Formats: sequence, C-alpha cells, structure tokens
Amino acid sequence: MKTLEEIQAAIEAAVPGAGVEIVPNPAPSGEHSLRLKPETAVEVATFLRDDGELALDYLSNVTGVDWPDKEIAEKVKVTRAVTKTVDGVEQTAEETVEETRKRVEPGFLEVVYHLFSMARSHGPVVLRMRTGNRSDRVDLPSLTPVWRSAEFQEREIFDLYGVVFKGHPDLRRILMWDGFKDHPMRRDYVAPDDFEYEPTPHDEVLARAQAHRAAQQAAAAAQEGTGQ
Amino acid sequence: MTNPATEYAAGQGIGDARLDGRMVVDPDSGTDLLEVAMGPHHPSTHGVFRMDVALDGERITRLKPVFGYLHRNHEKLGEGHTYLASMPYTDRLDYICSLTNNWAYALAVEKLAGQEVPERAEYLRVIVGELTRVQNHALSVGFLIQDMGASGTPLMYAFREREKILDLFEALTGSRMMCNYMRFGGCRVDATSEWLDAVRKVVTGLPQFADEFEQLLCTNEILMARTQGVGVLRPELAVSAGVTGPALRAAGVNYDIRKVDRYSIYDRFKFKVPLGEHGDVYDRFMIRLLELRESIKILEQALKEIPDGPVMDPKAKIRNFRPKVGEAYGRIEAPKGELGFYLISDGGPNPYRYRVRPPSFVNLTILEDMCLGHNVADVVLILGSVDIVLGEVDR
Amino acid sequence: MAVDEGLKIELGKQGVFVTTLQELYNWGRRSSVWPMNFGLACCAIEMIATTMARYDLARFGAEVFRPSPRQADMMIISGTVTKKMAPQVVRLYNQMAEPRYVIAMGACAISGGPFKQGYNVLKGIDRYIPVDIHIPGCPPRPEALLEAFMALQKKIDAQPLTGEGRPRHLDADAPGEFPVPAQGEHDLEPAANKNVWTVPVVIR
Amino acid sequence: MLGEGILKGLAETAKNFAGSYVSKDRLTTVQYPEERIAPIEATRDFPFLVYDGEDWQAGLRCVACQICEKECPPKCIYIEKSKDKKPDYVGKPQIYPARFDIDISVCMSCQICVEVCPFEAIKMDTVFELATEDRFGGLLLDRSKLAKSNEYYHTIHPTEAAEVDARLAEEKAKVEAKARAAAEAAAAKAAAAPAAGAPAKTEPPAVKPAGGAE
Repeated sequence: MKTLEEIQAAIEAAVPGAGVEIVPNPAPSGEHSLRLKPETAVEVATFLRDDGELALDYLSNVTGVDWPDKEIAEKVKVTRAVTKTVDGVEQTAEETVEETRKRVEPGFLEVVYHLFSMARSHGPVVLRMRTGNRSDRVDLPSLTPVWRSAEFQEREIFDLYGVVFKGHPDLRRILMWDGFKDHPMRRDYVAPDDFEYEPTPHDEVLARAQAHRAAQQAAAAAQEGTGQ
Repeated sequence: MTNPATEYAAGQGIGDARLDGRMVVDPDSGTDLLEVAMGPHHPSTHGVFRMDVALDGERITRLKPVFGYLHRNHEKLGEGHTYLASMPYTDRLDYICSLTNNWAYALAVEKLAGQEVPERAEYLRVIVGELTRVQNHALSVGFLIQDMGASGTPLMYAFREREKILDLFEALTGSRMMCNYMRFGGCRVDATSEWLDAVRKVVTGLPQFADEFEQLLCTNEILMARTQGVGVLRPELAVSAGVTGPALRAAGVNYDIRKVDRYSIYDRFKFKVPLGEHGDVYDRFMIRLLELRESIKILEQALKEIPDGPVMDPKAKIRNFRPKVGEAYGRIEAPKGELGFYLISDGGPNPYRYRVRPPSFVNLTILEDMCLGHNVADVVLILGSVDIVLGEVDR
Repeated sequence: MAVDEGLKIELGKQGVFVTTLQELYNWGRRSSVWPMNFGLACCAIEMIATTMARYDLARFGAEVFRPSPRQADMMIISGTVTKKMAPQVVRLYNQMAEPRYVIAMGACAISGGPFKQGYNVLKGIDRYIPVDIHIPGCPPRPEALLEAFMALQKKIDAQPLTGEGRPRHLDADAPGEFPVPAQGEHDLEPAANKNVWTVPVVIR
Repeated sequence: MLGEGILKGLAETAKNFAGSYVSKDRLTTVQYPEERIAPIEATRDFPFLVYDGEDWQAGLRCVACQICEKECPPKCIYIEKSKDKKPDYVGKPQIYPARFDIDISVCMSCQICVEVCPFEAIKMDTVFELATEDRFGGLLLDRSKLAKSNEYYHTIHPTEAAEVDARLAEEKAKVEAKARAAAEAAAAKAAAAPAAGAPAKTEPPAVKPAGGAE
C-alpha cells in the first residue's frame, strides 16, 4: 500500500485545495491518520474509494471522539515577559502570573473513519474530521453517500455525541429514544439521579449517593415543616 | 397525519435508489400500507430488536430497524474503567462468543501498547476462538431454523454441541459464557494436558455432528424453498455497506480477516474460505456450516502443533497498566464478522476513547435492502441469516 | 383445614390420598407455569439452554414458552432492562393474566448489574414491577434458573386461597395495572414506582 | 424425489432418538435437583473470603488493602478498614476488614478480585443456588456470609488450593527463617545484655494455615 505521504500527495493532486493533514500517532501501532477539511471531505472520500490503486472500498469503523474545552493552566508557562515591576532583576523569572491566567483551548468533536480495501486487501487508512466547536458548529459532511456502512454509525455519533451530519439520508436518534435531549457519550454528560440504593459505592457514585440522600432528607424535612 | 411510508415511496425518505427496480407500492391497488412494529418483544428478533415495517398486503415496502433496547452504555463504561476492567465487559458484547470478544480487545490493547504474546498463548487463543466459532455457527443455524418454524430439534442439537464446548470453556476459564480469559500479553491461565485431551475428544466428535446437521437440514426441501432466492445481497452493496463475516462471503466476496490480516498465528494453518454464489439466505446458512468444518480443520492442526511454554508475557502488567499516548484499531474475524476495537490512550489508566466496532450492527445496515419486496415471514429468516446478537448491536 | 403431615404420608402408603382444595389448586398452578418467551440479553441464552435437553425445564411443567403475554403466567426477566426497554417490559407485564409471577434472572435484571452505572440502564426491574424471585449470577447457570423455578413453585404452593398472602387473582385489591413509565427528556418519568420500590437506607 | 431431504432429516432424528438411549455423547437430561452435572474444578460463581483455622473472625486472610475494591469492574465490593490490628498467617500484625460487603446482585463473577489479591484472601465459590425472594438483604453478603474455611476451599478447588497453601507455607517459612535469623542475631548481639532478646522475637502466629501442603 502507498504510504500516508503518498496518499496525501495523491489526494492533493486529485482534489486541489483538499488541505489534508497528517496526524501522527505515537503508539506502537503506528496508525497515523489524515485529517480532512469538512468542505472537501466528500470529494476526498470519493477519490479514496474510486482510485484504482487505493480502492478503499470498505469503510469499517466510524466513531466520534469528544475533546472538551481544555483549561490549560500549567502549560501557559510561556513567559509573559510584561512584568517589569520588579526591583530591577530579570523579568523572565516572573512565572507566578500563570496561575491566574488560564488559557482555554476550545473543545471540538472529532469523527474518525477507518478505511480498508477489500479489493486489494490493505488498510487501514484513518481519516479524521473536526467540528468547529461543541455547541453550535457541530455539523460535518456525511460520508454515507460514499460508503453505506457509515449510515448507522453516523446516526450513532449524532445520537451520542451530537455531531450533525449534513447530507445524511436519515439522521435520527438510533440508540436512545426520540425525545431524549442529551448526548450521553460527551464527557461532560451527567447521568440522571437514580442513586437511592448503592450499597457498595465508590468515588463518584458515593458522592452522588450521598447527595441523593441529603436531598431526600432535606425534602422530607421540608415536608414535615409544611405539615406542622 | 402523514404516512411515512408514502413519503418514502415518493422518494422523500432514504432515497429510492435502493429499491433495486422493485415497485414499492402498487398505485392502482387502492389499499393503504399497514404499519407493523415487529419487536422489541418478538420471538424471532433474537432479543430486543425492533423493525418498523410497512406492508402492502404481505409484502414489505419499508423496513426501519430500531435499535437501542439493549443499549448498555458499553463504551461509556469502558471509558470509566481501567483497561483490565473492560475485559469482562467485552464478554457481554456478543454474549454467545465471549472469547473472540476478549481476543479482539486484547489484540487492540496489545497493538496500542506494543506487547508480545507468547506462542502457546496464541495457540490457546486460536483453539478457544475456533471453538467459539463452531458453537456460534451451530447456534446461529439452529436459531435460523427455529425462526423458520422447525421449533426444537435442530436447535436442540446445536445446543447439545454447545454444551460440550461450554463445558470445555468452563474447565479452562471457570465460566460457561463469560469467560474473561485473555489478558494483554497472553491468557489468564494455562491449559492442562487433560484439558487439551478433552478438547481433542470433542473435536473428534465435531465432524460427526457437522455430518448429522447437514444430513438433517441441507437437502430439506422445505428449507430450500424457504431460503433460496430470499434476501439476496449483491456483492457491491455488501462491500459498500461494510457487511463482514459469513454474510459477506455468502455474497461471493473473498474477505476473511484471518487471511487478510494474518493476525495471531493464522498464517500457520491451512484452511479454506468458503464463498457463496447467490448471496441469499440459503448461501449464508451453508457458509456457516462450511466454515464450521474449516474451523474443525484449524482446531485439529492447532491441537497437534501446540507447543509448551508460558502463556503470559512476563513483562505484561496486570495492575497499573498504562499504555502510552496514542491510538490503535485492532480487529479480528469474529464469528459474526469484523469485530474491531478502537482505543485512544491519553496515558492514563483508563482508555480515553473505547470504541467497539460491532459486526452485527454494521451488518444490519442492509437489512432493509434485503427485505424489500419479500413477505413478512421472510423477514424473520433474513434477520436470522444475518446472525445478530443484540448485546453487540446496541452495546 | 390442614391434615397432619405424617398421617398423610401414612395414608398415601395405603393408597389413600388426602389433600385439601388449596393443595390441589396450588399443585395445578405450580405444575403448569407457562413462561413468556421473552429474552433480553445474555441471560436469555442461558434461559434457552435451560429449556434444552440437558437441563429440560419441561420437567417442571414450564416448557410451554408463550410468545404472547396473554397466555403466560411467568415472566423471566432475563437480562439487562434498559431505560428504552423498561416501558415495554412494564406494558408486557400489565398484559399478562393473573396470577402472574416474575423471576429476575441475573444481576442486570435485579439491579442493573455490571452495567448499573450506565445512563441507559435501569437499576433493577423491581423499580416498576414486583419481582418474586431474584437469581444472582452473571449469567446464572441453567441449574440456578431451575432452582429459582423450584423456589417459585414453593412460593406458589404456600399461597393460601384466602386471607393474607393469597394469590393476586383472588385478591380484588391487588393492583392490576402498573403505571408505565414515560420516556422523558433525560430519564424515565417517574424514575421508580414508589408503590413497588421501597429501598432500605444504607449509610456509607 | 421430492421429500427425500425431509426423509433424510427424519432418519437423522430417529438416529438421534435411538442414540440418546445408548450414547453418552448425546448429553441426555440431567435430573437436576436429584442428579447433578459433575462439578468442574475451575468453576467460579461468586467470591468468598478464605479464613484459616476455626474462628472465621480471627482467621480471615484479608488485610483490607482494598485492591480488589478498586479493581472490581462493577465496583460491587465495599470494605471498611479496622482501627486495630491483629496478626495474620505469618504473625505480622495487620489490619483486617471491619466491614466487607459484596453486592452479589451486581457482581459479574469476573474473578478479577481474585487475580489482583496479593494475600490469597479472596477466592471464587461454586455455589450457585442463591435464588431468593429478598432483594436487598439476601443479596448483600457481609463478612459472616462471605467467610469460608480453607478446608472448604480445598473441597471446591483442590488443585488450586494446594498450590496456594504451598505458596503460603513457603512464604511463612521464609518469614519464620528470617525472624529466627534476626532473633539469633539479636540474641548473639545481646549475649551480654540479657533483656534484649525478648522484643526481637516475633509472636508465634495466632492462626496457622490449616490443611497445608506440607
């Protein structure tokens, strides 16, 4: 199979301005991936499928990944060399300001596609796409018109992560019920409170079970108060 | 109230390119479509699966699978658990084939962490994996026939064989169904020589079982009449829809991950990949029986060649296992198709992202295409021939 | 009126069988419990295995798995009940004819089991319907289901025909319908049926 | 001939029917409550706590290290550590679990607690007949219900238990040898000072591992 660089070059040649980036993967698996721009994704995908040499006719796995907003406090050690208020010593030593200034790296949702070729028995080629953010710019082009196998998997990502796939023929919730409002696979999702009976609680469950009992006791006390 | 079925017929639904030239609703018939929800409580949906079906008389004009009745949040729980703690959960994905699930997950983590597996452990994996395939295929054929109305006999034979294999699993791993046997870098316990002898004994009996099963079913006229030409899946559509496993090979596409990826030690064994011609229910049924025989061949070879040695990589860690940052996609040829695990590690004790690529779920993509134009009774068969397990479909 | 147990056995040896109406009635009921053909998850496979030749649930008069709730006396909740499925389970239970019994088979059916902390998993079906027998195990062995079934038979046997503890079909006050939870925006509504689900307080 | 396939199939069923009377391989019904399938040694169901000796409270091997609690995938173990200490099998004073609960309505019988336990204190039981009407009390097992003797462990998993006992005996011998060497060294050193020998000597273990491999 072609190397990822060759694939990138081939894509650039076939789809001018595709803007495909290589995302390195440090794990021993060495499965590096290609990040597509949403605007040209469908074109690139069609090329990957139809190109005689690549023939990535089989889309195996589609999945979402949630990367929430990251508050980076310690990494802002970049010397904010503005502090000249010192008595005359070096300014670079003024690292104490970083604690108060936290940089928020905006989060995004990512969709990962694993492609293989059944015709040529090679793969995987990993594609990724990012949404603009996690709230209002969550649409990405659907690759279902290119590979049918994306149909249910993209619906699942829509359901659990809230990525809206433009061009998907039937974008509805698939695993949760229709009236459900949340996107439970997002990392900031909070499960509903049903922690009445937790005989062996730990960590988060313990906290929630205790909170539940406290709330119940408060409610009971309030009811008693109104009753008297 | 608008009728979704007519919307669909008018081409506002999923797109009528799929309809394959068949007429969806007869405009002159003057009848309405009848909408039936098959499931989630339905004896032949293999669990809690639902199909919203629109019928024109007996004919299917629309079929929308509805999932999620067994959505157990496997992936979310996996992100909250350590790598090791997810292993017993994988047993419960495809709960008929827990050992192949273990294997796929172990393979993905080993890929992520760059671990080696000792040779004996690889052989043990192949042995238990192929035993799993045998019992899965026997069971899936049994259920298919059960759906056809032959309640009892073939399924009972399949379960009998399964019980023998389950006894082996229990003797090795301690549990009948939820084996939790594999670890990153090997297998949890070593097999004794008595266990291997017991496997040999069961494996020697398997060809006889396969013969009996074929005698019982393959030339049965009723079975042939019910299954031949039903639920035809074209190879191009199968590839595009990501169908894998016996359903794909029944459509004539030669793609078996054991041959393609040559993962584990499958390059050492001689076995054939049976292929179908028509891609109908009968082909899928036959492919399973043929694969069962190929699995027996692999088992015989593996049992002959299994070497002595350790079953765990001595460097492997059970507790405090933290792979380095990165990601990996590991896949195996599970009895139902390509079972993949996609893991992203952020260097912590838990995977950052834990994704299961379930074969049954993706194989259902084309359920509607296979069912359109057939009778209601055939839907049950077509679904049975896809061989789904809801634990894996909904996760 | 009860007959002395020793006397009864003695008479039985002589070929005289003494029984009460209650015993006869309950014998009939317990020997033909028809389960509903209803599998949810992993445990369902063990449930099917129980009906197969090696374990043979038919020996207890319970081989007739009915696909329709109207014809079934017993529901084996064999597997995880998700929040998406829970309304259907309650509905099916409501459709069953009295007297009806419920066996919660496996950890998931009792408490949500290993999947307990999942957002879509109901932490035990007894939040909505009364459960007679609980079988722990993940999944329970087929013998465990048989044992639970015998426990249920014992329970049926012990039910008097009148007064306290009589079977539900003879009790006009027993609730026939259990409210079906609605699927809300975030969770099932209500999250539990307070008439069925009473929790002991465990302080940790 | 039409119907030939059906007849072939029927012949097969007849063969099976007849065969089930003669062939053991056809796995005929085991009449469960009266007969049982031969127990398989590796079988696991729910965890139990092993104790040595007669008194379960004194002999529990568990030292409340809470590793199993942390590693348990469905988090069904709850442990509270004791305030005081008592000697373990080698005689070292250890804390013990003041509370050890396993919610078997959650337990998935995965055996990970057994695998991670460094003290051989928790093992898998084979009892499966636990059906109960009591949802809460009947399924939350506390220490008294979980504690089972080492002899019992030997009856259900003989090979494994023998291995465990051998390992523990070896460990104990090592500790004792070490203690003896230390005591001797101390005695030699304190030959002049007669009072020094006493504190270096370890207490004899209160409980011995019963049914050891030695």
